[in-house]
Amino acid sequence: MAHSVYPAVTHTDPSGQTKKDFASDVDPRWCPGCGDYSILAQVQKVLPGLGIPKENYVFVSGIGCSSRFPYYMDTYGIHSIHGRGPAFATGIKSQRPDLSVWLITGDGDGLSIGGNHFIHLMRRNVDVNVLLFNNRIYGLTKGQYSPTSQLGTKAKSTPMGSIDYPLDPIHVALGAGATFVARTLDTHLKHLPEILKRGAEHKGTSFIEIYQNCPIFNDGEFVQLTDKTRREDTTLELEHGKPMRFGKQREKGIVLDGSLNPQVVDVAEVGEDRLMVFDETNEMCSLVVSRLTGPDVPTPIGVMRAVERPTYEHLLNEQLTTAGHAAGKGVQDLLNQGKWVVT
Amino acid sequence: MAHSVYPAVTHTDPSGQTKKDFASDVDPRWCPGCGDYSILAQVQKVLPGLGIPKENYVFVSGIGCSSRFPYYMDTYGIHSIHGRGPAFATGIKSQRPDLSVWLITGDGDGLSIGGNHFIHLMRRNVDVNVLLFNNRIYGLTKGQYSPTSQLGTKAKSTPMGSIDYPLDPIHVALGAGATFVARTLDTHLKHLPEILKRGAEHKGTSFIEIYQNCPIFNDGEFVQLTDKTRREDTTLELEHGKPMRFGKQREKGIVLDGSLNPQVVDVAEVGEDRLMVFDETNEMCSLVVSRLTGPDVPTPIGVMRAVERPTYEHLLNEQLTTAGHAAGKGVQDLLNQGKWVVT
Amino acid sequence: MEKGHYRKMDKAVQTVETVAIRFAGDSGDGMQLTGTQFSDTTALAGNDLATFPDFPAEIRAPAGSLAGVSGFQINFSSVAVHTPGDQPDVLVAMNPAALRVNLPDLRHGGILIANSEQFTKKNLKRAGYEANPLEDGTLKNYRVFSADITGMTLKSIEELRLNTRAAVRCKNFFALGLVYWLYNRDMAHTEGWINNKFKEPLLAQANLRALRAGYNFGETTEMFEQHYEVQRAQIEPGVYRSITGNEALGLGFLAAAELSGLGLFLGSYPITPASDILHFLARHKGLGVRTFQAEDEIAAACAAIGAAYAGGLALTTTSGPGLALKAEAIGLAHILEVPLVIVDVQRGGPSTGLPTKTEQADLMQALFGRNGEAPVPVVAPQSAGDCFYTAIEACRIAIRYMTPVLLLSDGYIANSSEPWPIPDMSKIPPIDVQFRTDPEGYMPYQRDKRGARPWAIPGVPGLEHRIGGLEKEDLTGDISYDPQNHERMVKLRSEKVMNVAADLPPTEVFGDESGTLVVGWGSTFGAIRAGVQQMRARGHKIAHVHLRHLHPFKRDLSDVIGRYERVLVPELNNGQLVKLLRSAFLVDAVSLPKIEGQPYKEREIVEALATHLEAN
Amino acid sequence: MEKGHYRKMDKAVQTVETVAIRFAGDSGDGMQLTGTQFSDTTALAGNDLATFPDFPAEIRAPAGSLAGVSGFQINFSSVAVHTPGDQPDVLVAMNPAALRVNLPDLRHGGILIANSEQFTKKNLKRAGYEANPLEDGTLKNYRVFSADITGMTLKSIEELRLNTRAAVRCKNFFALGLVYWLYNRDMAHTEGWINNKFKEPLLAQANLRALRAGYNFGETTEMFEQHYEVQRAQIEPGVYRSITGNEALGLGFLAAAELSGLGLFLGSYPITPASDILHFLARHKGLGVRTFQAEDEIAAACAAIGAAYAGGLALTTTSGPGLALKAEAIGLAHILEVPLVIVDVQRGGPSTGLPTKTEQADLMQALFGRNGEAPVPVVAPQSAGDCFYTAIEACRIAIRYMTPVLLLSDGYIANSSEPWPIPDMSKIPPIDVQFRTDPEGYMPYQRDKRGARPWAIPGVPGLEHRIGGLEKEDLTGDISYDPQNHERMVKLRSEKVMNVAADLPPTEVFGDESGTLVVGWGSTFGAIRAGVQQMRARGHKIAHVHLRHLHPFKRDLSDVIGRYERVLVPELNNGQLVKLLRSAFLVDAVSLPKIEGQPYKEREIVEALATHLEAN
Ligand SMILES: Cc1ncc(C[n+]2csc(CCOP(=O)(O)OP(=O)(O)O)c2C)c(N)n1
Ligand SMILES: Cc1ncc(C[n+]2csc(CCOP(=O)(O)OP(=O)(O)O)c2C)c(N)n1
Ligand code: SF4
Ligand code: SF4
Ligand SMILES: [Mg+2]
Ligand SMILES: [Mg+2]
Repeated sequence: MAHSVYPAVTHTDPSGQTKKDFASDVDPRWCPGCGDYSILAQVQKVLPGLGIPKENYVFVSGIGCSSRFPYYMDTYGIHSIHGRGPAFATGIKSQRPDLSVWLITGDGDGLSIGGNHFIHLMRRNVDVNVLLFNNRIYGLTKGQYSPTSQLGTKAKSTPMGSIDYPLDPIHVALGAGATFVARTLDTHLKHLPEILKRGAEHKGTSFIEIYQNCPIFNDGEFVQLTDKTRREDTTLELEHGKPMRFGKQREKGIVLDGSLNPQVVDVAEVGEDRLMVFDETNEMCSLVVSRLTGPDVPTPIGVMRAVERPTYEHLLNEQLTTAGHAAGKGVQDLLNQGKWVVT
Repeated sequence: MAHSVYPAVTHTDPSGQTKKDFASDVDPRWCPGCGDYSILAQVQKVLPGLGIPKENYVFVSGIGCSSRFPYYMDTYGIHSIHGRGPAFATGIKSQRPDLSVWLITGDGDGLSIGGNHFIHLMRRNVDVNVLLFNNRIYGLTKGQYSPTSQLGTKAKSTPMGSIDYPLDPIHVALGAGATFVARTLDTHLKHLPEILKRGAEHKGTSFIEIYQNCPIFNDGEFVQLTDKTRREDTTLELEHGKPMRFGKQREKGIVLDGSLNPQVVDVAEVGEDRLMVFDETNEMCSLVVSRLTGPDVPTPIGVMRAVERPTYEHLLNEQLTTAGHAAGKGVQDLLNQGKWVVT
Repeated sequence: MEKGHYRKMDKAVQTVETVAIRFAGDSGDGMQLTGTQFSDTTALAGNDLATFPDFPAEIRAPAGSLAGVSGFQINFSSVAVHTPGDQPDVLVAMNPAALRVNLPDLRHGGILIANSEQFTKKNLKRAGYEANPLEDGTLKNYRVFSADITGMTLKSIEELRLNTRAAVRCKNFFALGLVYWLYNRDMAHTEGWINNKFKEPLLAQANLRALRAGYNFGETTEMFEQHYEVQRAQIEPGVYRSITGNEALGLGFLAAAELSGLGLFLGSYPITPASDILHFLARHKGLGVRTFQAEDEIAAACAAIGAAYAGGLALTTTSGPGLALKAEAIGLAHILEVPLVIVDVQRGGPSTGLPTKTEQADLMQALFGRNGEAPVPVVAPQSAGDCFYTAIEACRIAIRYMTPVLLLSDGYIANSSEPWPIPDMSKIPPIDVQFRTDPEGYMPYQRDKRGARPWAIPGVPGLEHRIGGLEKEDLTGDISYDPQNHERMVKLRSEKVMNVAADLPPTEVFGDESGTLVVGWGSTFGAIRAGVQQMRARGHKIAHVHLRHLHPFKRDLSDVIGRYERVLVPELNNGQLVKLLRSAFLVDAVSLPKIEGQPYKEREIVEALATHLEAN
Repeated sequence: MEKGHYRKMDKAVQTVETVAIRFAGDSGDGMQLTGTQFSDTTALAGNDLATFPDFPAEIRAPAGSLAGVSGFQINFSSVAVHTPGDQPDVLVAMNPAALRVNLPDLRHGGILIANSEQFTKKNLKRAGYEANPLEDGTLKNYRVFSADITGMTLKSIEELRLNTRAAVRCKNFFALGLVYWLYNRDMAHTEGWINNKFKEPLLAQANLRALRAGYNFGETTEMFEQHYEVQRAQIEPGVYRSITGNEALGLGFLAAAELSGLGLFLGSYPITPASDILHFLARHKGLGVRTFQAEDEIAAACAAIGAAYAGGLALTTTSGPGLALKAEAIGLAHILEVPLVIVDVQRGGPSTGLPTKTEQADLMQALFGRNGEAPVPVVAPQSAGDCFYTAIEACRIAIRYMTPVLLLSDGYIANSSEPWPIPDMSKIPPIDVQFRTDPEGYMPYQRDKRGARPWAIPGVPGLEHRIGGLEKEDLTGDISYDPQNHERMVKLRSEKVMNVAADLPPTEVFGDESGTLVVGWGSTFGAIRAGVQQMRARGHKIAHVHLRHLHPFKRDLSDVIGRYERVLVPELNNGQLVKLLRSAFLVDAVSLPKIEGQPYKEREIVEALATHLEAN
């Protein structure tokens, strides 16, 4: 069964790729100041360095402001339908494991209409890099609350405040058995590209939540985390194998109390030894860290979980190979099964 | 806006209700030996005692063997479409908070096609009692693997074994922020009704996973847990506020090791004091317990999480009341807004 | 706050009958607001009018780009007005892109007011101009009034010391003031609105000053030698308001709830151009409305069905792609036989298509987009104000016949507005609701003479019953695989839907009793009616029938159509109603399609009719 | 293992032309297996034949209940056979419920073989019999052979000491053996099959013994005085196999993959009666097939579109409710213009309907069930074997025209089987695939003379491009809101689909050149053809055209239809194709609907035609 029709191509040399190669000639159409611009720039910066020929990238998205992303990348791409991006990505990667598939989604696209495809992508561990632009609002449809909007959010469809408790995308991803889970910030120009790179290198579904500011409908939602003067006190940069410290002088740390609840402590007081050591391969550790939220604790950013598990397309390919060895010569053999001759 | 058309009814007295009142005159159509029979019997046994007049129960289901359940209950009911049960239940309960709404679903109905509605029901905390009959297979469509089927399951659509890593319904529910999460067994005639009762009493979405045997397409999937001779060694009955012990003589216990991983220990050896104490209101505790799986540890059954949070329909009602006070007299006032007179 | 401080007019005033003005600028320029203010004032002045807001794509385009142009057109007159007007007489272009996009529509000899400040090299390039059209003679066929609107605005509010960004934003009010002067309008309404809207007194001040500065500029500048006046129209005396289609739908459903005594439940998922109905109803929880923003369209429809089963007046609103997703749920509602209204505010398709543009291409989907035999009544409003009555009628049918009903609106009537005589709720017949309460002899699928089954809601003792999507035994509703029963049930359900026609008044025919019949539906009403009037004026024998009921058709429609020699069917699609008419009546009806994401213009209707009528 | 140990025949043998036998019993009784064995043996014996398995509802009903009855009918003959037969000549009823459900169909004077052991009080009651029909004279119009099949089975395998449950399960082979004797069949095929199937030698032994005991019982009992023989049919010499529609579809898609050199991708979600295609293809990963059981139908379709974009031969299979869910994705595939085949194995609707029964009620959904103008080619196979060729043709069209194609099968052809001449792969023309590789002048939406755009797949340097669901600029594929462009694109896409008709051969007409034309589509082929033959034999001027192409129609169809005075359209729905014909050709075509979840019988067709032809 040689599939001989596929074009035999000579791949471009990825070592010479630059950021410019990844910018399409379409002008981005986001509002001035939208966090999406910054994410786009970082992706365009990181991609050339991954050693993958440009023609092997495919960007898939659903519908939303964020989902316009593929148009601005000079790669292959599909701007699909609302919420179904994970399914398109699964089809592409299953059929063509040689491609580097990226999925761009929003908090509405990925967790409202698309929530089911999202969890099934994760559990299957298809090797797709998922960037969820979480602005906690519906941008494209002009300002309704989303599944990640905080309780009480006053938006167009909730003039009296939202009454649905929000989903945390990280909790959902961990609940679905994701093998790579991370969080970063649209304007953290050091952190964002690092995490993108880690995600790209991970074999399996890499889920990256990016807190993204929507200056038009939900301005300042993450300002306490992104504001450079406060950032070090309000966020906790996770480092695998390291005790969990944060603060301008890294003076604060996290310990677990008797009820397994994380507490902020003064490192000088308790000593670094007592701090919780972060282990991205330990599920309990990931779960505990993922629940760090609230005014009194820092918001964790960075890779929250990274473990290896065979990817969906790998297992599929294996089955094709195994079955191929056992199979007959072709369709005619199959047709002939159970035949009889009339003379 | 008096909604005067609604029938003014005199409710039946729930104190006299019996199991028989809840059995419809339709003969159940499940295969001989199906675990669904046992669950049906227990539900019919528990309901009369909940103090709710029979006419106030509504059973909603999707499609699947399990989803035929409502036909066998002499209550109100909708056998709806595949996977969408949570949405019907949400509509009913939002419109009529006075009703006791029960959702019957399967592992395919609830977590394959219906996974998204499932997580959104949980996060909204609509006061619905969800019973997920998990037989780890598609029964009604005659034996395809389901999202909870173990890796490598050979079923009709996976003759070479399934390659999708399964979802754990409990993990998904916790990831969605469920306020009540429990697990029980189809034929555990003491445990099952207790858990049903707890679930019914909980205000908010009560999620109960029931391991259910499908003797036709997946026989014996849970036999190590349900078999009376082994049950006490293979399952761990959770008790709020109690140290976690199990075994025929309750001789074994659970401790957390330094990496937060639960370990089985000999209670006599380590002493009961060192055992992990189960707290259903502590999220970390619920998460840790939910990850107890594998051949070396017992499978937890019982209530894994139970916390209070205002229900969706309660908050909705509050908004209606608040707005009602501020509102005008009726639609005519609204129509008149911005009016001018032409003479 | 001070009012009315603008200069006395002393220039000549010329009276004109009908004027169409288009305000056009960048998405950020506030053109929708400007247009709405002008409309309201015009309505108060007693003109008949129609408006058409034309949004850019959902997402914000770069400032100054062609894609970012937002327009608002108003057509006002001292005689009756049917459409927002074909070719504007006045174009206000706040930047080069707005000029480029809209100039082709401006009538030759029309007035162009341009904000010269925006005609910079950069902006010209963005709009694709090589040279400045204000200077290179391109505009010789128009009356061009080019002025530094930005500069004059800033000047007028200098003393308030606003930051520049805020100050520049006042320029739309300058432009509005200028146009008010041009059409001799009283500004009191807008002044009142500004005072109300801007809580910050400084901002209110600034906008008021800009408004008046614009007005005064008109009065003093030498550019304009005269201004114009449109006399009051002969409008039926009464109480009016301005209304858009989406508002009218929202109000219609609130009215239906009040008329029926039921609690309104809306399950919806945001989608352009339907979202505003959700926004509107969410603001009226005080009237007992429960709005539920679902996780997707499927859940929205299913929740509504749940609410209907539980005794609510259940509604789900969406646009084309969302309707596709609700197909399975609507099929269930059909076989369950529960009352449910589904609103589809149609937009340009297929797929995501042209989300902010209008189209009528979901008709076949509405009729046939479900598995199996699952007919439902389909109705369509013909104007913004008509949405109110159509909403009530849809609810009435749903309840009376225990059936889902599809209401097809579209992006054009959803957003366009018109002066609308406010209905008197006490004159609208109540919607009769009969919940079953008697357990004696109760059978869930026993039908009344119309074919409707009883509505028995949870909570009533003795009526406990189960319903579902499997075929049901006649009367009892038990599951049945019996072949004859299935055929009977399919036919009973279908006949019940056909019975809706029994309640309907005869078809209204406008125009001649023979000759050519133009059949339309939905939002094309105004353009077709005006076009047919023009053709009659030219001496053609021609008539217009506009269908509000797409399924079932009115019973006399066959006879009506039979009276004409020729049937022409203008639609904003590739020919859908025409298929239904051909199939139902074996008439060689001819399609006049327009598939541009834009409403039909009167002129286009006239031209399309003329090709057929004047060629032979 | 021993073979052929059954007694020599010495009773009289009577030759008959055509026989229909129905095996009926409880779901657990193995009737499908029994029927399939009889069919295979009959095919090997050289008869023409057709079969029809009639499953109970998906879920297992209580043993002995009416709902649990499972049937399998085979019609075999020494002349050509078109359908599984109207009225069985022989009914094998393994229990009272099977008798009650199937007796109404048994021809008067037909043979009834009943397992008397099952006619207990309890079972009779479950089946709704007050008295034992074997004894109370009810069956006087039939030739009743009542025997204790269970008891004789147990007796025959006594010495093997199986547990009772396993032993009782052999009784279907006893019945099969008896029927083999009755029709003088060679049992070698079934014996071979048993030896192969039962890995456990004891079970194989038991079933073999039961089979032979049944045969011997026929030979020895006094009940039967004679047995029958159906001569070989005049079958075209060649290599044959037995095939069901679902198998043929699976094989057809495998063949299309081989003929095109593409890798096959199937995205599917289980649903009756389509699941077997997924099961079949999942077993052939060795041929490079990637099957993906998605989380739902939407994901299944979307994954297939992704695979198509990536260069796979993409397929998604479902049944009615699943097609409704795929609507939005199909609309996207239409506007993207990617090749995709969607299979809908129709079942009884609406909603969940009658999931195991057959119907043709998704035709309108297939044509129109999407938002906006989104036409796609629609094809339908006319028999089990024809599914193979239709699958290949659907793939060919999808690739040649870069379009989604809808293939409408149904529950009847999906499961029924027929002897089928095995195609020679080397004689089927290859499917030409041209992937774009040259970046020079590449434009994603530039069309070839057929209107198809180039297929440019990821991985090829220089062809990087983005596609999506928003309206596209002609040629470039960039997003465009331009009104004229939208109209052009809608028309280009629609014309491209219409162009499919250019490749099609002329319509085949069976029968007379004028008079009455019967137009059908899909699985009703056999019944209609037979019915029309009978009407011709009665002297009517009548012809039959069976449509494989539902959209676009063949170009000569208008002329063909124009030649006839009367057009009749039998369909398993409430009249769908008839609407399309009326609309397209303004012909007063009359619908002959059957909506019972059952295929048309020859007799019913004849009766329906007769009402129209013999009344006038
Ligand atoms: C089937 C369907 N339903 C609804 C919509 C309308 N819609 C487009 S984007 C969107 C939500 C966007 O929110 P999010 O995913 O958070 O993206 P953002 O715009 O915030 O980046 C919605 C509801 C649609 N296009 N298709
Ligand atoms: C839209 C739709 N897709 C598919 C089906 C077919 N279907 C019915 S039930 C089912 C899965 C049942 O599995 P599960 O939910 O685990 O229930 P069980 O039968 O095992 O109790 C499927 C795929 C359907 N009825 N509707
Ligand atoms: S609406 Fe918000 S998210 Fe969308 S482009 Fe504008 S700023 Fe960005
Ligand atoms: S198939 Fe399995 S789950 Fe379904 S009724 Fe039978 S035993 Fe129960
Ligand atoms: Mg968002
Ligand atoms: Mg299951």
